[in-house]
Amino acid sequence: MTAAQFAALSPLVVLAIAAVAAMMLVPLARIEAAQAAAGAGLALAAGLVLLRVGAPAAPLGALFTDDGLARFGIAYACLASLGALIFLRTGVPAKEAPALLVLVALGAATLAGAGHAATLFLGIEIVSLSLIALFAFRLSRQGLEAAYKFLVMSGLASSALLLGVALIYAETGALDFVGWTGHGALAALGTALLLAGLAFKFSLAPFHMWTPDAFEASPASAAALAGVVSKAAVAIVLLRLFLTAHLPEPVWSSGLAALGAASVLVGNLLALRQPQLPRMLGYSTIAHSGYIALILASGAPRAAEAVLFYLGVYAPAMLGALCVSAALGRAPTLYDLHGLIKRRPLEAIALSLSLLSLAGLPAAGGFIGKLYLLHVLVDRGLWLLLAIVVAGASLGFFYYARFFTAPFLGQSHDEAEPLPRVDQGLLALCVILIVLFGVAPVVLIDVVRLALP
Amino acid sequence: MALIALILLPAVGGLIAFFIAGQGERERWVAIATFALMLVLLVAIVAGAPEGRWYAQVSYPWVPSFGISLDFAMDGLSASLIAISAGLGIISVMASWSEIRTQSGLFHASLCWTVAATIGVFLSFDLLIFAFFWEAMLVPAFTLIAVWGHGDREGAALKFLIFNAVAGFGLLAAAFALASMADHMTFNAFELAEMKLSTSVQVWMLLGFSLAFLVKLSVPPFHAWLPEAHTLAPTAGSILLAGVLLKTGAYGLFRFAPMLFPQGLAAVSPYGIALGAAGALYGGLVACGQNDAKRLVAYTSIAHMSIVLMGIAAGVHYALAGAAVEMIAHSFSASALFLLIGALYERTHTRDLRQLGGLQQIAPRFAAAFALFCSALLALPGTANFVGEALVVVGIFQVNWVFALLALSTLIVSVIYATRLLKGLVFGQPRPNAPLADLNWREYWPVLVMSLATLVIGLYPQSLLALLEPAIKAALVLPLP
Amino acid sequence: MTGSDLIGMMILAAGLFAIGVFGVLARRGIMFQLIALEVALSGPALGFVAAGAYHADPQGQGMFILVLTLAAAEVAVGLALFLRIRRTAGSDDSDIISGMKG
Amino acid sequence: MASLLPFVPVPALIGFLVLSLMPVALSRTVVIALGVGAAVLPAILFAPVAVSCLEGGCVAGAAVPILSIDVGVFVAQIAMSLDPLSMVTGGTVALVAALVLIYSGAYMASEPLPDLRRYFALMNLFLAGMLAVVFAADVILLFLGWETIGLCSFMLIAFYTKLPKAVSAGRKALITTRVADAFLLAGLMMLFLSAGTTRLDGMLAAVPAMDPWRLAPIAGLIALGALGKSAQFPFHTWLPSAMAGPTPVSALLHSATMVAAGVILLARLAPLFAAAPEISAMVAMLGILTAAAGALIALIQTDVKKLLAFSTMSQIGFMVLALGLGAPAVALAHFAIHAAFKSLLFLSAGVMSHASGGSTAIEALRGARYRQPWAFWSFAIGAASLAGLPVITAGWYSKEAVLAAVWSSGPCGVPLWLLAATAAMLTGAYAFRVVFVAGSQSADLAAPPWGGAAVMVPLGVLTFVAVVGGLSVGALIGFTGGAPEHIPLLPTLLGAAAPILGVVLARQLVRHPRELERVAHRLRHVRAFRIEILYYYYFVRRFRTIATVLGNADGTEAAAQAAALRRESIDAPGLAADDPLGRAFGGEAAQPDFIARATDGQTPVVRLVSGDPVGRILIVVARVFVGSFVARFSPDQIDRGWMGFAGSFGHAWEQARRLQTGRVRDHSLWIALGCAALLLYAWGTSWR
Repeated sequence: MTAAQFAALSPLVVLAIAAVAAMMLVPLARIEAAQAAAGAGLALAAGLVLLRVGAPAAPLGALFTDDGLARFGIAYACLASLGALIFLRTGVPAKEAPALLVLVALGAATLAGAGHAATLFLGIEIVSLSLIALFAFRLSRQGLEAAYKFLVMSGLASSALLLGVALIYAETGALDFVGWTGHGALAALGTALLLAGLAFKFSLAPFHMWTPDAFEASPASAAALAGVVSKAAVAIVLLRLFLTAHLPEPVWSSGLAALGAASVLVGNLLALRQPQLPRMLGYSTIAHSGYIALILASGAPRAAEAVLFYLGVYAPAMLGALCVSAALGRAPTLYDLHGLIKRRPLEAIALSLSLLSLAGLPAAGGFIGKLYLLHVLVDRGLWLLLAIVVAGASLGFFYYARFFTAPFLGQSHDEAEPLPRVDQGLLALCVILIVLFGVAPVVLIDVVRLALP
Repeated sequence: MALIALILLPAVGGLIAFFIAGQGERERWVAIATFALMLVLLVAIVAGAPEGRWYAQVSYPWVPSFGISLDFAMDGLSASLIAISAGLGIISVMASWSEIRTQSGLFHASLCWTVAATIGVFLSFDLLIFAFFWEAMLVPAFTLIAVWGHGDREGAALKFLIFNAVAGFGLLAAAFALASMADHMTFNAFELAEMKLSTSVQVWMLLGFSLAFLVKLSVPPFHAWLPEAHTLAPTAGSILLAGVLLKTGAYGLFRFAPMLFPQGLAAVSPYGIALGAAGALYGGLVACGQNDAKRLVAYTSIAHMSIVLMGIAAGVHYALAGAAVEMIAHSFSASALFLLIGALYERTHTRDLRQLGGLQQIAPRFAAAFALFCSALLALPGTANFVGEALVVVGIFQVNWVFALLALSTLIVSVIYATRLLKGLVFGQPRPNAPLADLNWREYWPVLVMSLATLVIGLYPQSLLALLEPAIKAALVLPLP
Repeated sequence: MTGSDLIGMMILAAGLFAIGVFGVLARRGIMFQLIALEVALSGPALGFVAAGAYHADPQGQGMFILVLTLAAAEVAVGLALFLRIRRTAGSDDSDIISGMKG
Repeated sequence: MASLLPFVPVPALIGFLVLSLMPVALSRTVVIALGVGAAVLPAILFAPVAVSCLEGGCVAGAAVPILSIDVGVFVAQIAMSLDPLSMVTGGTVALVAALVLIYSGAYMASEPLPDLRRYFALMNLFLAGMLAVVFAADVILLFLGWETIGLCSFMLIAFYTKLPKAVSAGRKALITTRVADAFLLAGLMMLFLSAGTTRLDGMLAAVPAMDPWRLAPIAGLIALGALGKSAQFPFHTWLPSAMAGPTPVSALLHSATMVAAGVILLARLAPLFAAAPEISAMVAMLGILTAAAGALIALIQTDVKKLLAFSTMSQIGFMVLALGLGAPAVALAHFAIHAAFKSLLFLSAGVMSHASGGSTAIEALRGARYRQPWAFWSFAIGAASLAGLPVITAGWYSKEAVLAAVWSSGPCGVPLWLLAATAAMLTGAYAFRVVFVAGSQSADLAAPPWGGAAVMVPLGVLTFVAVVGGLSVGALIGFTGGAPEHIPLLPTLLGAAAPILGVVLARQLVRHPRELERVAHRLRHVRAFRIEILYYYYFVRRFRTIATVLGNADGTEAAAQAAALRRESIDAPGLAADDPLGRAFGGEAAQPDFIARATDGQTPVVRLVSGDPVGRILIVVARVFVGSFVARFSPDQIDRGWMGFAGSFGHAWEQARRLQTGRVRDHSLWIALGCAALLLYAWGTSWR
């Protein structure tokens, strides 16, 4: 274990220790101590990764690759999980939430660096199991229902993924991504199943059924983890497969294109008249996964940069929206949002800006994200997909408009207690990030350029 | 640098108005000061302008990897449109002095931000920045309608937002397709203009671009958002919508269609003229059947904007000059009518032509103002509208006299709805024991300024035509004179 | 281990996977659905062993063990959920717990 | 003094600006003084210009440029023409306008101050516009003036804004003339495009070079435009209802000057029409048709102003006939003389009706000879001049010139002459019918003597012109470039006999009114007329409902409400109100006789014929077009289309939402289907 190898793995080690510490602290001390330990662990891991930016890649064998993409993935997972930790409501009997949250971050970090089937499967299972526990975290009827459904469906998806990997393994004789080059029938079938398994985690249609229930029933931070952290990790795995593995081209690109197009249409259509904010956000994550899948499916030279940029812009918007949703109580509807600007100006502006960014309107990061998406599609001349994206964005524009205009209209109704200081800090950070990426996208583009080879 | 200041000034003005919105009229005066300052800055730029077409030009790289740069330029056409936007800004603040009571800080901020975004549209020559301001213009305009409108204002505002934003996505996609066809990716309109594209590609690109412009120009069948948006918006909202926002569609078509796709426009020109003529006739006929005064004026805007489309699609020099003059004339006549109907609504709380009437006896100033602007509606010679429409019709006579006769028929339909409006409001018996205060100073002076402008341009169009000449020459497509 | 044997084993693995999926779809009992999940997961496990044997590569068996352990972990969480759902929903029928629609 | 010409209309324009825009309040006398002064000043300014022109200063085609507008591609030059034609017409307009304004100073004195101020402002604006039309040497100034007088006529007809009938009459006038203006604009534009310049003389110079197939549409369109303004046949419906305006307005606008604007334009563009013979023939036909029809309808009018309106229409028919036959000078001469005696008739009729309580029915004028001797005798002399009694009246000389032109205008001259002569005879008849009624005895003689210098002076001057003016007809024709026709003795004698015959016929009609009633009664039972009534009754009733529905676009319940309103015979607002037929079909309380209810008690023949049947049919046809066509547009179908399209997404969401059943097994089914689809696709592609 040379010093470089240890430094490369140190973020994962730190996360593991933090998870164990958070679990140990629960019976011994109050919940806040566990939350602090989790936060410290996440922050330390993120710090360690950021220190190694630009350092040469340490040779870690096939299981884990330590390149720029992995570092971007780990840093992204840690920071997003830290954000989710902030608006984690801890007033519930079960106190293991912070520990589970760190475990999800750990799983996402392993996925980010995964270069071998084993680490891929390990990472997916860690994320899935922790998410199941987090969905059932409130022990409410709906929470248990969402957790159970997620369990059954992720079990099926994982077995499909494994069968796919087994078939590719049978064809190519290799389990690490680099070795996966084969054009036989087995490889094609294996790729299809692999794609199905990953598409489930990525909540692409028709594997998207779990997302709306998870967003509605589970606490907002669990939804944030599922919607942002795990989605980003899977996106990075897809990107790595796209960059390194040479799986049969037709299955891979047109499969992803079909799934992406389906999820853009389904996600936007089903969110059209949703009265509830979290459920609407659930459907919009499906749509955004669709957009990212389309970027990957296009296979344009700048697709990788586009994916990372889109993820970078997507995180603050989704975290901001979910934090406001958490602040407004169990499952806020359009009715609760009326007149929010008068009672809670910061939440109203944060929610509106996040939804503006998700909708892709100018003056918000999402606009440049959509820019990349259009550029990639136009570059490869995929006119049909372009039409679908424009149609999806237009549909999407309707339901986002309903929600981001609600706070300014009508009279406010109830008096909810003010948001704790740290949550307001997070919202302010999200607002600043959204506007920064909207007005000066060069900042994020350079970060993304750094991460890519 | 002055051009960027021209955009930032209303933006910052809006912010100041938003934050100092307390009791009293502070934020109203801030808004008026902002618009006045803009006019002064504009005059300074035009006065100090070097020889040649462009009064000022500036370019800053924004996202070099995509070839997006903030390049703004101002010539005669954009200068006059910006002057109108600032002027209408002042007039809308004065018009809503007593009408807007709740959240007046946010109201004046949205006014300033709408004007800021439209000026961004009038100045930007980078297609993406153009699309950026095109979409940014919608959000403050939306709040103007949604928060301070009447009746089902949310529905109308949402309809406005969705129509224009979806068209905006079309514009974005078309801009992208065009930019990526250049060898090194760039959005600069001048560089893209040099690109030699085949006619069929140009036609497709033109359709992508003109979708957004036609929706904003509200030419039937894309006009469905305009009647509700104009009728249910507050007075200031209607003035800005009619006077400024409609012009961005016309400006976009006038500037970019001939510059980027000359052959495409020539190929599509007959269909454009036909669409314009049909739209003008449709708008006029529907206006004849309306009973709500504001809705009637909204449909007349649709008819006038279709005439502008005809002018631009014809592509000959007369028609383009006519289209440009008609754009500016319509700003004056539509805004003045909305101001007057809004003032009438404030006093009588009804816009129904069957209940109003008899202004002749009780409010002579109202009657005189309505008479002048109704005659502008029916394009009476001596008003700027006639100069615009006559030049467009002469231009179209050169291209195809069948369409010209169709265009003339809109002149006849315009008489019917103009006299209907006049009969409903000015003539007839006033309602018994309903005292009506005549125009106060806040409403009298803007109407006077606008009527003077209409008459001056009407009687001596030379003043405006000289200003617009370079922009018209640049937009010439067909080899005809 | 010839190519045709490999194909045969792979077909068997796929068969097991199919049975597992069908089990989840056909039966409404939560306990039975968990059992079906186990059968579904055993399919790929067999596939890994067969592929490893065909390529004479120990990694196959390594993956087999990994699959088994994680399947066990999953079932453990599943059973815990099963107990909790039976107490709150009062029945072990998976169709009853479908509160969230649309 | 030619440079003075552009300043002639300026005082009238200043009068308008001061009276309408000056925010300061003016007293009654100041308003009247300002209004009348601003109208008289142009006549005074015009005198020196006319004198210099008479000394040979003006030759055809001379022009005084005012300003030029550079429209990028070419320079448009606005100028006023200084040729005999504009001298004659300008002089007439200025003189008649000055006199009518002086008269209205007294006539309108009883109006409230704001209305009075508006009246004088609009009359001055009209005078400025009319002078612009008359003097214009280029198309832009011509059309500017043309539309201004159109707008002023709308505003002045609707001067009594409280009367819905006046407002709708004004509106009808504006819409009809506006339709004609559109044709005129089209014609002028095509002429401009082919000639390349906006100057009239430049255009006329380019006419010979143009090929005939392009020239015909241009001439046709311009002719239609001009005839519309002059209330000739297809566009004549607005003139009778335009009598709803005050009498001085009818005197100045709708008899002397505005309606003749079309004639002046056709005279100025005479070379263009000379080059298009078939269009001139059409114009001539329309002219003679209007002349004859107008005279016939005027014969049975019961209202003196309507009678004079139809008489104006028929006299202008004569002028148009002369123009069509290629004798512009004769037409202009007739215009000048006609302006004088027709305004005299209107003004004196105004005085007589003013004395008899303001009603303009002919019966009310009975006995005016003893109440208002001065007004009655001026009316009689005007009527004589209108009828064209030989030698002693000016009307005879100008009408004789027209008949001579008709007689010697080529092959079909003689039949045309016969028709024109009968029209002249009928003119004599209707003119003198009023004179005899007004001259007969009547009971109440105690009307207050009304008038004063402001009334007497104009009447005196006009009477003088109406009698002595004849001598100048020959000079006028020569001056404006026409050659006096020498026709054989017989047609001149017959021409002279026609008006005398008309007077005898008028005597008969007045002495035995009952014959007319008896003839009418016998006709009533004739099957032909009965169907007419049924068709008319049904036809109009159905479209009144459409008109009320159109009036309020909110659909059915508004129509029902409007119908209910009408049942209590309150006038439903919207288009239904401005029905020129009056509320004949208001459906008052029980009317015993079915036909009587249909025709408001008067005998059908008189009722039908007296109301200018052609006009009514045109109105109903227009109503049908507007009603059925526009009604289809009012709820804006495209807007409904878009809302339907948006609604469809709502339904799509409804269906898609049902897929999300919430049961684990259904969700897992979707996963299985997804895997199956991907596998199938992969297996398919792996074959390649």
